[in-house]
Amino acid sequence: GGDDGEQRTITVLAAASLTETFTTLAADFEAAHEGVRVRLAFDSSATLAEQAVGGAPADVLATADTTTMDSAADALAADPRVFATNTMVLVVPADNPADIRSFDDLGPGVDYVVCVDTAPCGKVAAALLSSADPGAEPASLEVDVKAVLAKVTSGEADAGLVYASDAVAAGDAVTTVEVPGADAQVTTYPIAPLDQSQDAELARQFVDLVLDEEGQQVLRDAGFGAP
Amino acid sequence: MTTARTLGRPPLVLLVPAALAAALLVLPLVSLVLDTPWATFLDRLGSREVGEALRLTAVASGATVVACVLLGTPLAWLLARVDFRGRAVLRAAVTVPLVLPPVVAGVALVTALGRTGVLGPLLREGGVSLPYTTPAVVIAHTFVSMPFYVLSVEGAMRSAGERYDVVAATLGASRWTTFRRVTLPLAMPGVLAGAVLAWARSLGEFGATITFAGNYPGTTQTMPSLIYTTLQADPEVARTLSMILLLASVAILAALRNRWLTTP
Amino acid sequence: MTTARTLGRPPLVLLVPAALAAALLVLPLVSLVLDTPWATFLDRLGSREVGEALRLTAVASGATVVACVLLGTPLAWLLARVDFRGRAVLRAAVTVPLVLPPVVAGVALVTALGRTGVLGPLLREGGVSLPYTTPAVVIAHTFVSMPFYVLSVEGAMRSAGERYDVVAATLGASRWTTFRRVTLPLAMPGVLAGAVLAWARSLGEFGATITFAGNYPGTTQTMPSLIYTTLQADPEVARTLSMILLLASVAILAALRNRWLTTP
Amino acid sequence: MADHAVSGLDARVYVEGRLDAALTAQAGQVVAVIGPNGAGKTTLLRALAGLVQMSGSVRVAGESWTEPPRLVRDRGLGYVFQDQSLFPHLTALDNVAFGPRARGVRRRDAEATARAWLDRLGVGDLSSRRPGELSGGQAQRVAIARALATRPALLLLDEPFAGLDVGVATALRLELARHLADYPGVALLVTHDAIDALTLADRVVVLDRGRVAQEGTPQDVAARPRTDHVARLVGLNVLREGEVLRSFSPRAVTVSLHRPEGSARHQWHGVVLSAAPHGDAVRLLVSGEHELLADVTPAAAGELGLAPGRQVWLSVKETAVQAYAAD
Amino acid sequence: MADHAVSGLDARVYVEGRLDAALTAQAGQVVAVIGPNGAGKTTLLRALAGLVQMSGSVRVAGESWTEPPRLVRDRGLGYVFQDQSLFPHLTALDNVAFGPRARGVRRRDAEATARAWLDRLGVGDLSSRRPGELSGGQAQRVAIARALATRPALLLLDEPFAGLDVGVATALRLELARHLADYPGVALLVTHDAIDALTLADRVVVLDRGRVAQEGTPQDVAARPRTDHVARLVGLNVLREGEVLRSFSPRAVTVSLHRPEGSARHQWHGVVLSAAPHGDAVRLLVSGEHELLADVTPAAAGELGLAPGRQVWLSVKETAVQAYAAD
Ligand SMILES: Nc1ncnc2c1ncn2[C@@H]1O[C@H](COP(=O)(O)OP(=O)(O)OP(=O)(O)O)[C@@H](O)[C@H]1O
Ligand SMILES: Nc1ncnc2c1ncn2[C@@H]1O[C@H](COP(=O)(O)OP(=O)(O)OP(=O)(O)O)[C@@H](O)[C@H]1O
Ligand SMILES: [Mg+2]
Ligand SMILES: [Mg+2]
Repeated sequence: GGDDGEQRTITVLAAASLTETFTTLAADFEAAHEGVRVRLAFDSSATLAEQAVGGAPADVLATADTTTMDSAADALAADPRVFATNTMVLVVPADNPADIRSFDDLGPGVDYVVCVDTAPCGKVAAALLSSADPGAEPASLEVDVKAVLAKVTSGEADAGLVYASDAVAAGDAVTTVEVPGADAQVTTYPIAPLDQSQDAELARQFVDLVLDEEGQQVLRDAGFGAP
Repeated sequence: MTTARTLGRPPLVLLVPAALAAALLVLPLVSLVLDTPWATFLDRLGSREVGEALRLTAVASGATVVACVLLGTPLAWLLARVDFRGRAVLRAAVTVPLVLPPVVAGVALVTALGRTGVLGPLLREGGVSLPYTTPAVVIAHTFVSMPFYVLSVEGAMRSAGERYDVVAATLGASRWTTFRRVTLPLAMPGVLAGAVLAWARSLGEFGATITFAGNYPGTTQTMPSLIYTTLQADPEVARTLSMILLLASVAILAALRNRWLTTP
Repeated sequence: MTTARTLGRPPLVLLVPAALAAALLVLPLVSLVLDTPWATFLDRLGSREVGEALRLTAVASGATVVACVLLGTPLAWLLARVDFRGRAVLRAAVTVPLVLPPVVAGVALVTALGRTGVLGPLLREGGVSLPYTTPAVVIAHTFVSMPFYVLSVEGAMRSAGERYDVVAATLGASRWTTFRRVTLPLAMPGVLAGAVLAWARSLGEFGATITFAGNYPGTTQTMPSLIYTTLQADPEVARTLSMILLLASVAILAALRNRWLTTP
Repeated sequence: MADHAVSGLDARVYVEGRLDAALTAQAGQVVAVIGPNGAGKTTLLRALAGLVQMSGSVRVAGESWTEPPRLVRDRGLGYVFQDQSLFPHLTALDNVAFGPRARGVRRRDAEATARAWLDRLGVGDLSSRRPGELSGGQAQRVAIARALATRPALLLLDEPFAGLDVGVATALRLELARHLADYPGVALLVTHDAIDALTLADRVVVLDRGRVAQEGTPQDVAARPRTDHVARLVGLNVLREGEVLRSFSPRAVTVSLHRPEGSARHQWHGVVLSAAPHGDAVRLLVSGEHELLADVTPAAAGELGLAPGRQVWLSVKETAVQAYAAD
Repeated sequence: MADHAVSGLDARVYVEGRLDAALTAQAGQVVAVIGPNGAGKTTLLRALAGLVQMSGSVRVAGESWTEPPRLVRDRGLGYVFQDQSLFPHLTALDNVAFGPRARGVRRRDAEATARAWLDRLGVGDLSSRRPGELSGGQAQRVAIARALATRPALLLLDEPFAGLDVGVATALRLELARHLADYPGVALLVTHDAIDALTLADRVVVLDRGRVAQEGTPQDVAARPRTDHVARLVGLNVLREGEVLRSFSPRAVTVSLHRPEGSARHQWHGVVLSAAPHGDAVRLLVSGEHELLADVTPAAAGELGLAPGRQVWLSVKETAVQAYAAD
């Protein structure tokens, strides 16, 4: 930790889907701790986990699935704790060119996109698609869920499978359609302080902020489910 | 013609930085090779996913080089030889895609040629839908690779100079004949270097491709896209895949450079 | 020297493909410009995050160009002028980073220079930790940009030929003097083109950087990294940021090309 | 002037700072262009070919090449460049065949034409060599073949015999003379050699500092040179006295070690700069008030010790001196 | 041979398919190298300079340049290239100053030297021009200045007077003669001009098809030429009869329209190829069994109608013919 009066900084590595919520939380944290700056680095969970193991100068790691968090186990200062969950929904552009009202409307002639199955969101999507087969292959396997959302909001795709939180973040740009069986495929978001932290106390405080009521409210507002 | 011996040995002041540069470029490659799980190499190579991605990569990069040569050579000639208003602007515009991060290049392509893009309605009326197709991959690759080609060829045409073009004109040659028989042959080293640059850039491209054309095995998933997506799940496998791409391209490069690019 | 008029008008067979090429390159840029939310442009430009990223981008790309020129020029000379065993291999090796998808390039750098990499222990003993620092950004940029520079300069040195090197030797010049006063000035168009290529490649780079150096505001987050990150959260903002990067680079390019690259 | 030039060349060429010359020639004429280095000879040729920014007018065979500007490729030129400018990437054969092929002749025919021209110039056996593999004189011959192979309407020869060995140069002069004799167009021949000007040309144009200093038949120019350069070229001594020029042959000059008696007007004191064989005589270059040439017999040269550095007196009889207006 | 060459040049040069020649010269000597186009003159110079792959040996001033190979830059050369090869990116001044500066002379001094040389060659006012902005002859003068400015140990001049106007060429011959007179090294001068060989050289080497065809003093070579090329160069008629060569001056030839009486041995029938003024005479080139030169007075030329195409008989008196072994 830094001396009094000096600027203290903690760095938080967070999954890309946490961009809005963690930006808000970081601002809250800075407001509550004078002289503290929170640096946020967003990327895919796998990349962040690898950076954490590689010794990246960071204090907290928050990923979008438990598998990647487990892969960073060596770098963790404490056991990871789940702070949010997410489920998949189908989104269509606001003008809904393919006229999709339910999941069953997916089919031949509809360009829909999902995550590639090497990405965490892709595993969930693959499971959903195998249980509720729409009868047509996706047009593209996007690298992450934000790419899926971008394809839908830009009108390049007729529909896409994204997290509920992403649908909320997109606001009026998309219309949400329920996916049958989504409740059975819940994604969990774990968070943990890192070994290499230079300011373990602050790191712990940030984790606490995410887990306590204030943090949970922000996450709920963004469409995440409770742990 | 001249024996190196009689011109003297290369001086240290050049050798030392050259060695440093070579080390910087070669060392990461060597450690990548050392780090590759070679045991699984052949398995991966034989997998259908990899086969499809390799095929698509070859097709896309080949088509890109062809497109660059056919379209980029005349553009380079125009920039090097013809004096017209707006030449400076066009020249800067040609260089810009170099500067765009690939993903942004993809976004730019989407806004221009995507379904809701500027030309989207026009294309739709013509019954053409580009996104999620192999032609879209080639367009994305050409967009990011062409500037390298054009810059290289324009430079070569400039340094070859107009001197022999003028001689050809005195012999009655039209500009097209002059281009074919004089300008182009004299700029050949630059054309070849440019083709290699464009080809290499195309081989490594995925950012613009994924954004504009998508990522689906067999139609739009090239090796780099496959590697990128695999990297998220299994870095080991991704390394093996990288090694496959790398070896394939080194083999081709070595063959090319020794055959065509060595003649002075 | 020669008026274009007396050589004749450019033929259609060249003008048409050139126009096509120009359209392919320019159209996406124009639609990107049209699609930019200009209202928020100035706000973004003034934000601290953007300021830091712009500064870092300028520093990194500037340092990269310097590194390419200092290290890459001797390497290009070696490849163009000196006959040594392994030249073909070295030449292929220099071209390989061109082919690597940027992320894989980052992985290669990690395996070589990372904490657990091949040179990691050596660097640690020297008290140096590269990853996640600004020097790491420069190294990543240099790694991906240098091949463009070397290829371009080597090509120029080859096409300038050894003729005047030989003349310099008859006048008593050492190889170093010859390099400085003859070889380099005659290859200058290629050196400038190479520097522009390297600079542009560095400006757009983020794949290798993020993997090797991370993506931290102020130390390793360049404009492309910021754009990439923002794209995940807010594509509109990302477009504005792209436009900032684009305009900055176009301004610099236009200034450079008109000052130095136009002289034939 | 404009009248008789309708079927030939009528040019008024102005190139900023380098040339300001008018030139007319009738069809079938060979015009020798002579003058010192930097006089503007090459500039004149390049301007006529359309390779240099010029103002003024050029009319060839009654048609204007300047209003509107005619494309270089449509001018029907044959140009032997001073530096040859052979295409470095083409063989000798392809260099020569380039012109015919560019004008639409089929490959096979163009190559036959090229081969014939290379043979005629004695370099047929080198037809598959690139310019880099030719000697200087061989390259010069290929350049001449290339210019002639297109049957041009205006032939521009910039020192075509430079670097050729004496045998080839003689043969080529003959060849060219034969070719030019029934050549319907205008030929311009830049040369530093009096023989070329005297044997090949119908007219001689003398350029000096970018202007036409003299113009006329070869005999006229040789007999009454107006510039030092021409006097040197044809081996005469020329002295300018106000508006009058006086010329006399080196053979008419008497050399003695002491001041000769007689009229003071035609005697000069000087020092021998050089002595070289010239035909059967020894030619002295003597520098004093003027630089003068004097021919003496080898016997006299030995007797008087006429080596460089020697002080001598020169004199010439009035009857041997030709006087004409300088205008 | 090796002995007397210790302080000069002793070379045995073999270049695959192009040259096989031995050459010796003493320090201070000027050697003229003559021969037809493609004979190997340039190749010889390039081999001595170390610019062409050769085998054999080169010793200069007692030191071997071939065992071990000496670097080009350490050979102390002054080379005027046949194509000038001026650095295109440097001004005339910088071109000439390049040599001194490369040898460690300070910039200011090197430039002063360069300026002096440019002035001496009459192109001082062009010192800030690039080669592309010079006329052919001006560039040639800069190239000569560049070669001389380094005070070389071996001077290689490849047709240094080609393309120079007659005034400059004369002045330059004088300048060079003066310079070479107290020049301690060996100078090789390639030329197609008899005057250069005769006035500047101490020895003449005649190359033909890559071999030394003749060697000797200029006077000797001029008087007893062994090749057609040299005969042409010095303006003699040479006939080979088995092992014996016979030479005679064109002035000794009598021209008539009908078969002259007398010995059949020295009379030939032929047709006039060309007639050109030569000094006070008219020189005819007559082609028959041999190609022969004949000088006639202008009066006789007019009287006999000696224009090209005319059939004539040539004869020469035995007393005017010099016979020598062809060996
Ligand atoms: N590109 C140029 N820019 C400026 N001046 C030039 C250029 N080219 C030639 N000159 C000058 O123009 C003048 C005429 O040049 P030109 O080449 O016509 O001479 P020339 O009569 O052909 O001489 P030479 O007998 O040496 O070939 C010279 O003084 C020369 O220095
Ligand atoms: N690079 C080369 N490759 C093969 N042959 C060559 C090459 N350069 C020259 N030659 C040949 O070698 C022979 C000798 O050439 P060189 O240049 O020495 O002649 P030269 O005596 O200088 O003639 P010139 O008077 O025409 O300059 C010529 O027949 C020429 O064609
Ligand atoms: Mg000239
Ligand atoms: Mg030669």
